[in-house]
Amino acid sequence: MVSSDFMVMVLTLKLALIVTIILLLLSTPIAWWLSQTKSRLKSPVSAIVSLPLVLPPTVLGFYLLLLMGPHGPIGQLTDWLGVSPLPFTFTGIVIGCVIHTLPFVLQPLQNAFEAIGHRPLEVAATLRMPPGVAFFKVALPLARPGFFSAAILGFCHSIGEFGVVLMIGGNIPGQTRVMSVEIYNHVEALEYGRANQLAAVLVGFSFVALLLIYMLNSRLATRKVTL
Amino acid sequence: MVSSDFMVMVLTLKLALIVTIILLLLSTPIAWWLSQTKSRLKSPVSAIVSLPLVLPPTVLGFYLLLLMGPHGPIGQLTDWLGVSPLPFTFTGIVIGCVIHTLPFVLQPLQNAFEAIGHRPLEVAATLRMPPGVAFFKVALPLARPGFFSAAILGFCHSIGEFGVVLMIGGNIPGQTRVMSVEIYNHVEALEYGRANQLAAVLVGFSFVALLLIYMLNSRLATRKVTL
Amino acid sequence: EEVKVAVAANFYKPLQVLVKNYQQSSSDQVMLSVGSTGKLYAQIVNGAPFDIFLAADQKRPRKLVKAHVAVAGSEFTYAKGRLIFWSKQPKLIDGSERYLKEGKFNKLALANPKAAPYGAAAVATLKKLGLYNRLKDKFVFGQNIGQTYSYVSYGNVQQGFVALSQVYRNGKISTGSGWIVPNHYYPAIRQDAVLLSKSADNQAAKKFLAYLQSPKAKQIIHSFGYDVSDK
Amino acid sequence: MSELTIRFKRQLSDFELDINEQLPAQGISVLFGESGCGKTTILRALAGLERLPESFCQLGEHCWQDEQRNHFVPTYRRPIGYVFQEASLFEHLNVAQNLQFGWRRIAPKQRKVSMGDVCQLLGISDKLERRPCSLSGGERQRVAIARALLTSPQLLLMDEPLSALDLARKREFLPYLERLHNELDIPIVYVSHAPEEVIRLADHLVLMKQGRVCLSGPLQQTLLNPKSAQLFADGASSVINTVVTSHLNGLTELACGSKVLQMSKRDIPIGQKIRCRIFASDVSISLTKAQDSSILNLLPATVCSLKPGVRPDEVLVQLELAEKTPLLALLSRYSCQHLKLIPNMVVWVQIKAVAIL
Amino acid sequence: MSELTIRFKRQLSDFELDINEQLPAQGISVLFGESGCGKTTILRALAGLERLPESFCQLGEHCWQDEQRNHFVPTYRRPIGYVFQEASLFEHLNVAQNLQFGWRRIAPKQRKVSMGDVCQLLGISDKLERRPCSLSGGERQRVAIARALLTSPQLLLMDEPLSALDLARKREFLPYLERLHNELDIPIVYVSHAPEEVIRLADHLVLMKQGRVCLSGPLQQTLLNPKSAQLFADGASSVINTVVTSHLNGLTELACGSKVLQMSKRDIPIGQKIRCRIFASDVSISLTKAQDSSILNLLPATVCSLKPGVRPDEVLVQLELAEKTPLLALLSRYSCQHLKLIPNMVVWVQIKAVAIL
Ligand SMILES: Nc1ncnc2c1ncn2[C@@H]1O[C@H](COP(=O)(O)OP(=O)(O)OP(=O)(O)O)[C@@H](O)[C@H]1O
Ligand SMILES: Nc1ncnc2c1ncn2[C@@H]1O[C@H](COP(=O)(O)OP(=O)(O)OP(=O)(O)O)[C@@H](O)[C@H]1O
Ligand code: MOO
Ligand SMILES: [Mg+2]
Ligand SMILES: [Mg+2]
Repeated sequence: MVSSDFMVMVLTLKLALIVTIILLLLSTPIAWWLSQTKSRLKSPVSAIVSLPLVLPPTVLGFYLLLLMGPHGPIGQLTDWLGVSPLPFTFTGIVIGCVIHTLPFVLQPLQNAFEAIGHRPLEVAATLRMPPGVAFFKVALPLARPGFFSAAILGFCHSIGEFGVVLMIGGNIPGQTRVMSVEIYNHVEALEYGRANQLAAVLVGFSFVALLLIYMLNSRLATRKVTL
Repeated sequence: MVSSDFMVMVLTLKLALIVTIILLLLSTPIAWWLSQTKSRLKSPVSAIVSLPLVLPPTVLGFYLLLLMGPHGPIGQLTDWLGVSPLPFTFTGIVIGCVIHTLPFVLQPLQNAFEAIGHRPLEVAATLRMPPGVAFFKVALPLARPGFFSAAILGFCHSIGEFGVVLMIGGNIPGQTRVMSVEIYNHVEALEYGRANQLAAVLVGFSFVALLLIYMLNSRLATRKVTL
Repeated sequence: EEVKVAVAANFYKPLQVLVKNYQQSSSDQVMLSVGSTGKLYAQIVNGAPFDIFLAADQKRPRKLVKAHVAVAGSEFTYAKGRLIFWSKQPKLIDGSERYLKEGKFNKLALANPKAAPYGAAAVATLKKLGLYNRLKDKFVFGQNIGQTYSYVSYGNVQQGFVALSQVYRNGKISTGSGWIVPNHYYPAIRQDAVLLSKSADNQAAKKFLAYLQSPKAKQIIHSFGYDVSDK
Repeated sequence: MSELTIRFKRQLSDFELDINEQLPAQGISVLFGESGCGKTTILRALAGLERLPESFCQLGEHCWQDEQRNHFVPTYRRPIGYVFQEASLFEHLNVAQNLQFGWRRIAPKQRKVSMGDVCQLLGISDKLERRPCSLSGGERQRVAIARALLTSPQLLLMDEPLSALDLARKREFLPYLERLHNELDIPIVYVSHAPEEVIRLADHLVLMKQGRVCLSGPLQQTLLNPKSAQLFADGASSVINTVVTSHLNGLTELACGSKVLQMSKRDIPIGQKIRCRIFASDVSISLTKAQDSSILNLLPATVCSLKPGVRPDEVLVQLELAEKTPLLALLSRYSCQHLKLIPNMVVWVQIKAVAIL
Repeated sequence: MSELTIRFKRQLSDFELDINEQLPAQGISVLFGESGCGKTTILRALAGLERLPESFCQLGEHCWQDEQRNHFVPTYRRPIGYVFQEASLFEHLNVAQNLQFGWRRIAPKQRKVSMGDVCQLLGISDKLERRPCSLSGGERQRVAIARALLTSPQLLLMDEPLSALDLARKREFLPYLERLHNELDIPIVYVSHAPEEVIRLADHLVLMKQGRVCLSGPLQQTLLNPKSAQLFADGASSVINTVVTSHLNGLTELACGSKVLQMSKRDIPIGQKIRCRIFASDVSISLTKAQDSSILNLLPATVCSLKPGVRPDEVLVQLELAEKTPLLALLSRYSCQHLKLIPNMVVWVQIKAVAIL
């Protein structure tokens, strides 16, 4: 493996980590709201947040490019704010990944929150805990399996994210060239040997990481039997 | 919209439906086993079934192509069986999609099964129900929210699937040219207008479909409060 | 009868026009599958059901012949690609390399040189001009030439190297402004077509290949800015 | 005296809940009624877990709900403790953490209940490290009670808290609950269907039927009402408040006005007030003072009235001991006729069993 | 007579469960013991929900578990009914579907219990369409009981099934349970901590403490053991089996051998066997036959022995009515000395209250 490969790997991990963290932070309130609300908006909002999925990633990337480009609304906003434009930056691919991966993180969280039911929160309220605090002390810990799934799905999906990153990232070494793009480059250049190598590293590393996480999780898991 | 667009849409829906159904059938026993087992294999198996995610779809598609191609083991198997080779057929993209989408269907199911706990199954056993039947009569209905999520994620992901389909499908009209590929074609042909149109149709249609499904689901959902 | 053609991204648009023209005199169905040269190559090696491969280079058709996947001797250069340094903005580039040399811009789009021959040509041009090291930090890569074009055409990158065929209609640059890079700045982009072995006896495919070499076809190809001279 | 005023209305599946009551904000008010009559619903409304329309709820000066003013204090702002009908422990926390959950949120100065005391009393001191899923049914319930007590509430709401507890534990716990309300003056609203608990604990009794209150008032008065005997299903009884006056010859003497009741010696300090329950069926009447009997308590009393009992051949005799202390006796019609009882007759009552509550 | 043999061993958090018992596979065996002593664990092991090591379990001819032979019949193959301590209804089914769940799996010919009867008895006939989440606590428990009964089990396991039921409902249900076991001959293993239920139901009583059996045997014998009084915590009592002989003058007469007990009239057909419980504290002793007393039951008896009661100043007198029917009386030491009671003395016992069980 070449040192540039190493850089690519670091960048990939950084991307996946940041995206996962942002997504967990972002999805948690949305999932919570969706799980608790009786508003009529629930179904439309659920449908909207699932939408990033149905657009093929390259197409999604293409539209994000339009939106964030100099003539797009986001582009004009960043321009007005004096910020450098988002496409072809690390920030840009983070945003793209976040949007595309959102449903995978949101759904398990929402399911987990819904599975808790109302009782534990009622109990917390009778113990003087304001809903805001109860959310952190009760809902979050009880939804742990959901967070676990959400994080795994989000992380893996970000590592494997390709279309969106390729489209709005522009394949710039050290900034937006992540492993998926690099492997693809090798394939296109008929460098199958290096592609294989890199893919093997990716799969091997991910397997070990996932294995450790799953083992840790099954340690933490509490028994569900009650007498 | 042109009549070829219509054909593409039908093919896309067919792909997504078939993949979703196969995945639900395939993931259910795996998810069930994972949720119930105390075997040491649990963590490794969990890690393996999450792996399809970390490979970028085109790369995954590339390797599937190698495997299923005339020189790959699966290709030789199909050859030996006298079956026509899988790549560049509808069956081929179904297989690719199934593999790539598996984790998104499996995880919500597994979470849902785990959330049920042992009690309902114990009750079923005391009511003379063999575990096999109890699985259908108790575990499945109680895991409904998980199935719902799994189906949504699986369906949407199949509709948006692009890299794998393009790689092992080969963009063949009427057989493997689904909407995501067709939009890509338009973009490559610099026909941005038609790409926009098709993307709008995809998003609009998906939104309506998702909205209906979510509304239906919230109707069915039972209240979780117990007195 | 049916002819299945795998075509490199840069030639997709011209080929669509060619097919229309071809079908005025033939009842054969011509089906197009577009992709980058590298991907199409991989698919063909693994049994893709194409009859004809229109690549963006010579390397890959030759490898196919060597591997007996393509019919030996069937390859020919259907077009020589030309490179343009282009911007969507009118009058930005004055038809010479001056603007490029000044380098007063943040980003420069080009196709991935490893995967796309047009990217390799762009790199060669910059090296020839001695600008490569100065500009290389400003590169933004499109995966193929189609993607590179979309970067520039939507203004995400103000200027870049694209295929002339993408911006050239009827003998002139149709929108924006650009500098058509002289042929000797980069190794020729010889785009070869080849008949695949499985379809060695497919008459319709052979007919279509013949059509591609006809004067009418050459005229259309030329109108997209390709060089069709026999050298 | 401050009061707990509640007005709740709600359409339930089979009937309408419609309550309009004033309960003393002192002592223990027991909601008693058959399964499904709406007790839990009231408790939930009181806690603010359910916001019923057109409702009103006020404790002392503090109005918690007034839908006319669209005023509603959310549960977590109400200084209540709630013991749910099904012990609802946090499964992700161990026992100690469950206990600390509410306790931590109370400023140390406002804590009236100590962690150590409560744990010992409820027998969970050695289970602090355990996870709820490894506790038995009764253990879970005890942890839930302790957890509610540890928030030092100003109003304690308990939904059949003792139904999973064994008798010994119950007997230990009830005095503690009484002390809690005697010493800390915490009013308690208590849901129960165990008459024993009601009699023992209730200062105020609310009898419910199908979503409505059919009898409500201080315990002693309520018990004299024949309706209550019917509802109780374990027979009429009277409650007498007494004071321990001496321990002599292995006997404990209780003064009830000028009259004295005796019972075998108990460990109760002299001077302590205790409440006795006397089942009507434990009271017998004779015309002359019996001799040579092991029955300790032979007191003169005056017959006030004779009413038919619940069963056709029984008579409920209302008597008056000295100082207008009411006493009920349940006799068979046969005995009644045999003794020729009529109002204002002076008789001897034999009280076989005095239950200390 | 066939038997239920159980040998269970399990290390629990605070002690070891170690049971080796033979219960009659007939009638009702009650497991009684304080919270956390291992009752639920035994029931679960019996049902096969938990597979304990080194264990053995056999009902009649059918061996369900024998770890030495590595033999284990899974729960769903054991013809049992189980009522869990916490009503565990299927939340995805309505009440009717919950009831049909097990019922459907029983061949119509083998059904011994009718859907209509059970629903009416448990007062859930009008709730069949409801979802479990809209039921009150007691209603849920009643559905769970009905569901277990409807599998027409050959062994019924009940874990504190009545603790959420009100007294009236309990009173209605207990006779049904008795009939069930009388008529259908279904043996029942019943976990309880309510002495009332124990006395009423138990044919065989198993007293447990800290994972071990400390007393086990037929109810009457077990009750005479002073240990049981202590465990019961609500005082010693004796149980007498009687037959209804007549209804006269508003009185019901019960024959107990040659002796007759009277009580105010009840609706029980003549000839029916009923079981009466007489608390030791409800029995008083006099040396002469009292006159003019409203106490109906005055019987001659012989003093057998005098033992100290639980409290220091009480004496537990064991008496014998005719035909060796044992009877306990609890007197204060003072009365005992006053009456100069000694063994073999013949006295008059006054029985104030006879509880029909
Ligand atoms: N999974 C477990 N791990 C360790 N100890 C346990 C576990 N389950 C139960 N115990 C302990 O075993 C003892 C017996 O529990 P069990 O549930 O059998 O009690 P029980 O007699 O049914 O009590 P209750 O009347 O309160 O329901 C309890 O002390 C309990 O804490
Ligand atoms: N969500 C609901 N929808 C409709 N009816 C309900 C709902 N919740 C409860 N009920 C009904 O309201 C009545 C009162 O319920 P509640 O829980 O207050 O009874 P309870 O007095 O606490 O009974 P228990 O002693 O059995 O716990 C019951 O008949 C119950 O079936
Ligand atoms: O047409 Mo290409 O293969 O993207 O340069
Ligand atoms: Mg209730
Ligand atoms: Mg238990």
